Amino acid sequence: MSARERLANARSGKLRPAARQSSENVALPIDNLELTADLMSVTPEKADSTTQVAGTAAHGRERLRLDDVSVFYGNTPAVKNVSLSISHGEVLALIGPSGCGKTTLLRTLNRLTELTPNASHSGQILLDGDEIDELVDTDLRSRISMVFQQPNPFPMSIFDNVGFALREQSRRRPRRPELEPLVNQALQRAGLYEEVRGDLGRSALRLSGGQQQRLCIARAIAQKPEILLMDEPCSALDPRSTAVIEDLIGQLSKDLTIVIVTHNLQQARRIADRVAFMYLGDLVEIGETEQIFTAPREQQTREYIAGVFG
Amino acid sequence: MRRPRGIFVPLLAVAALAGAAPAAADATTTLHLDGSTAAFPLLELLTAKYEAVEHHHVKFIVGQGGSSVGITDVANGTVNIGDAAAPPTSSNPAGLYFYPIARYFVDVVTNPANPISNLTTAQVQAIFERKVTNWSQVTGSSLSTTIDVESRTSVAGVLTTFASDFLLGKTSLVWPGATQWSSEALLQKSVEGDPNSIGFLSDYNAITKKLNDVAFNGVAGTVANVENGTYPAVADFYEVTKGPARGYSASFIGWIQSSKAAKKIIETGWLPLTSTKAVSG
Amino acid sequence: MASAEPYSAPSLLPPRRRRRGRRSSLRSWRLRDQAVFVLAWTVGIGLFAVVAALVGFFAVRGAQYLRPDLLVTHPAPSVSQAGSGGFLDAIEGTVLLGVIGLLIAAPIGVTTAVWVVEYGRPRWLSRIVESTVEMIAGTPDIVLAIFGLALFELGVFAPLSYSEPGGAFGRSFLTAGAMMSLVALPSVYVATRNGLVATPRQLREASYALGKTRIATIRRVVLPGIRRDIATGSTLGLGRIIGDTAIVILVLGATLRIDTQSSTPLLGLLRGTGSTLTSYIYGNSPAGEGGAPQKASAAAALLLLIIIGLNWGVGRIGRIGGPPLHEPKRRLGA
Amino acid sequence: MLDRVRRPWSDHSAERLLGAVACLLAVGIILMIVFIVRGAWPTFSHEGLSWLGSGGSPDSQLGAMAYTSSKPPPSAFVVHAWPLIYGTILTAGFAVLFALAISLAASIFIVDFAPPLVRRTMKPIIRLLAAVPGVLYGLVGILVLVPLINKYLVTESEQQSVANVIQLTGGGLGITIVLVTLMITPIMTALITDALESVPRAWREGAIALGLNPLRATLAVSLRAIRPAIIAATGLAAARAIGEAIVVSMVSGGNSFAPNPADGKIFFFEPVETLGSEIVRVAEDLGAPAVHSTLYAFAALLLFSSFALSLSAYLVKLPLRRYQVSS
Repeated sequence: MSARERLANARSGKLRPAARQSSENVALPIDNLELTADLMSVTPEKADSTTQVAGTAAHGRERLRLDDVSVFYGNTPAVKNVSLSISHGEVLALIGPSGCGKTTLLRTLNRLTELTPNASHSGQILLDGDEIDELVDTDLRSRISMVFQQPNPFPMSIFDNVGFALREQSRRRPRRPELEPLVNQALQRAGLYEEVRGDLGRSALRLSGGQQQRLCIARAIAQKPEILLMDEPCSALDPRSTAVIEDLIGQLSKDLTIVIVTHNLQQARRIADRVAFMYLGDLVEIGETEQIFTAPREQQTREYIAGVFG
Repeated sequence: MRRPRGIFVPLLAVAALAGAAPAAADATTTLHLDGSTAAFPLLELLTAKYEAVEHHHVKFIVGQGGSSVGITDVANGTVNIGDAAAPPTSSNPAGLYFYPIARYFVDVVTNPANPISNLTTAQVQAIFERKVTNWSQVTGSSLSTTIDVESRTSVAGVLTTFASDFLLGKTSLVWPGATQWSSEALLQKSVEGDPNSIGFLSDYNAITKKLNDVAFNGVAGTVANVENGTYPAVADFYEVTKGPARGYSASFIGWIQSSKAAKKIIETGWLPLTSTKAVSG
Repeated sequence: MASAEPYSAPSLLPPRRRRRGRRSSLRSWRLRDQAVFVLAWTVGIGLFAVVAALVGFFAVRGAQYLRPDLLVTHPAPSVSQAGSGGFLDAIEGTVLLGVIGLLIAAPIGVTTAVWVVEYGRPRWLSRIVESTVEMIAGTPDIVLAIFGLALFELGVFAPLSYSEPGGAFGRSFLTAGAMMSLVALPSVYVATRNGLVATPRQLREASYALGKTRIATIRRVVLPGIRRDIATGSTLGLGRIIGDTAIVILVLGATLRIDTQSSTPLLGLLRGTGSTLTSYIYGNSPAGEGGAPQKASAAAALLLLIIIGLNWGVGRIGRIGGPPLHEPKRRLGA
Repeated sequence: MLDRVRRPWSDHSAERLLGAVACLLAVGIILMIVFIVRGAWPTFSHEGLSWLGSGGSPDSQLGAMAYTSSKPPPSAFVVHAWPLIYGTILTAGFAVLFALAISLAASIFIVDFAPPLVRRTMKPIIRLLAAVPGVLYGLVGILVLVPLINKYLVTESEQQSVANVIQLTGGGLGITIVLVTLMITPIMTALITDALESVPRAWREGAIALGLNPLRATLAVSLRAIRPAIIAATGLAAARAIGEAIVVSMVSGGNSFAPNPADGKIFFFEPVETLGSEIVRVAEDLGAPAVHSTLYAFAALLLFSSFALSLSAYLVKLPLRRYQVSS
């Protein structure tokens, strides 16, 4: 069973409500965790009330919507007037040659670009209809979590890594017994549990590259985000680890919206529901994966896919 | 390949300094002195004058390592003359000759805010032995605060001199809880900044600073009273040589003890000698 | 439909007012975090205040008492402050001692760093050498001074100062400089080592590929590439030499003037004694016999000025010449 | 190329020569130990280790020594240095504790919060503070701070309450701690800032991407990662703190008293001396053989303590190099 087929299964209506429910049932035993409240407050009506824009997928309700978004470093635009919309439970791949603004766009979605002193953006980014600039940054980022290109486990134990966000975000530091089930669950979802369960106290830096990246995924999903951003998560990994992670993405998309930046066209084709092609900061084309790869509308997309440039 | 130029700039500086260094005339003898910091200002004046008198045929190097260092150095033979602010003690190496060169005397001082004019022997002893702790117990003081006793580290020459006539000659009588300063100036600063304090300074330091000089048993600490022998607590500065002074050292010491020029310098802050008898340690 | 606008308006400009996204409020933080946050800002401002007070204090004193003629006048023995001259000799002594200390410390520091980083075999020995530098860095200067005095009074070292039949005087620019080199050495070593570690491997490999030996590569390629690090470390070391008091008083003799030892121009000076700005300040402040507190304040202002200048220099060194070989990582604590 | 003409320096001999220079340092350290221990030997041989104990005032004991003969009997070497050792631990301990808190806060401020302009000014300022000669602090201390403390902080009733034991004149434990803290804080701040800056960006960014506020990200990840560097900086600063002599001798109150914590607030106004400051204060009497030996024993104790501190600092930060974090 290919990742693609698994993905199709995962999307076939039946599974999703169950998955959704499961994520709500695991109420965090942590008081005062804003995250829990946010999860509960998401109302489908609100999302449905927004109008459809170009590039909306047929399935799922709209979660994230970009209207005319441009991102600048100083006066130089890195992303130009991008509008698109991302629906619940889909995997959207951003492809394009180096320096086309994919990563910048991704980092804008959870406001990580704010860490760059001279970065700014215009246009609107709405998460379930709320302008993300109006949301508290820490809340936003725990709802829209991120996995980076280079695995970046913290210099601490595996357990502490996965429990990190849960532990550090709440105002009261949860105890280990409270965290344990959540950490184990996250490790299971990230497919790492079997490999490390004997020794969660081991330093995360001792893991292999592929394991480290899965640990980072476990860390990112431990706090039950709604959207997962992945910035070329496999580019630093060998093919075997890449395959494992691609499988994992398929599994995760059951109850997560995933936006993934990738350099690897075949990877995008394997795992994505929809693909957006960016070039020099412009969103050239967005569409269903098969359509982009088999019948691209734009000349540039066709040439990029054919390997004329890139 | 160009070398890092920055590192070689210092070399140039050395060369420049070497050139600027005073080129000594030929046939010069150098006398090395080291020792008492208290005597240092006087020795600097005397040596400078002597160099001029001798038309720069004698040159001096005067260090200020402290009395004991000077004595050790002269005993080891690493300097020609040691400077000491106190007479020889039993801890000094044998075979040293102490030549007195000038006298100084010690004043008891208080802060100007506590203008006591006179203290008796009994009062000074009571204060420095901590038998009284409050100024209200001291007649002549309008304060009613705790007394701060400012003393010196144990073998300061000035402390020895102070104790000789105020404390039955025993420095050990000073209350151990007193503040023990390692220099006259630190003590002077402390008395200057603290209205409740009492201390003692060599007159050279006491007169130049704005402190209250206390008379002792009705006798004020003045040069006149020292000259007429009514004021106690007078002591000598010494030049120390290994064995009897010889050669250039002898002529220098002789010049200090007898010449008018030296006497003139001594009178700017100290007292000329009454006796030039050497003491051997 | 699926196509976005492929070619946007020709002149796309950033928003005029940068939007600041909503941040988590301080109140939502843990109590401890709130405290740390407040502390961080307080300390940041507090440090400014301390420096401002210190510089201000000595600037006022300097403006009151620092006169240009003090810089070019020899100190003179005098009972009165007015007659005590300037501190030319102290300035010369500071410069001379700094230069001697650095001339000893820089080659040894650089050599040691090169050996530890580039060779470092056997490993235990290089560990010992490294920890030795750490120990030197932590040794109190008063202990160094006492050691210097005990060492250089040995007859063997007589040529460094001068000797009488009983032994060596032990106090001279050379002996004090030797002790001062220990004060500066850790700075030079650390800066050089950091530079060496940061030098990219490709650079060395390129040189090996041209048939150069390892030592030739180090001398002709690596060391020139990190000369800025060496210069920075040396300047920091110089700052530490200039600021030291204990060694000057015990091992340089702290004589009022520079006293040359013989008529031989350079050697006589190096074997002679003298003072530096720090010992001048110490000697004329209450801690010494306090001859001339106003002159001490003036010298203190000058010393602070020199230290500020050196720091400014350290900042500049990194920017001289072309682009650096490795990412210019400006370390504070070299 | 002129190099070609000269016989190339062989790698082997170069390695040996460089190694020899490097080992020279180790030899120097051994020499230092030998000389200082040799000077201290009479005290060790006559007193054993009992001179580390308590009993009486070191000031008086050293004073008595100065009057013993030039060939002192073993009984002349009696000293009980505990008040000085206690004073050293007390001042250095408090100073390191305060300096640690301040330098952590300052480093976090500089690296993570200060606006770029402020950050650019802060760094030279820290370096400047680290380079300020101690004697300048001492000068400000004795001229300005000690009289202020005496005037405004020490009350008459407090002075009277201990009048038979010790006198409070402004100088003492408190001001000493403040000045020593001031002297070691910049060094620690510089080292910790370096370490903090070399923490991989990915760690902090990763933590922020998980929804932590910037301060929490620093505390939870960066500070944790540089813990060894913090310990090492603390060790080095502690070595400096125990050895600080001149400044302490100027403001510490001029009496080798052992401050009593039970005295409450007065504790910080009670005079104190450290091993280093006592050396400075008594250095004038170095000529008396018993004093000479005792001061060398103090120096030996200082030397070994500072070695132990800097050595453990070195060992603690060794593993750090694995992460390429500054050492």
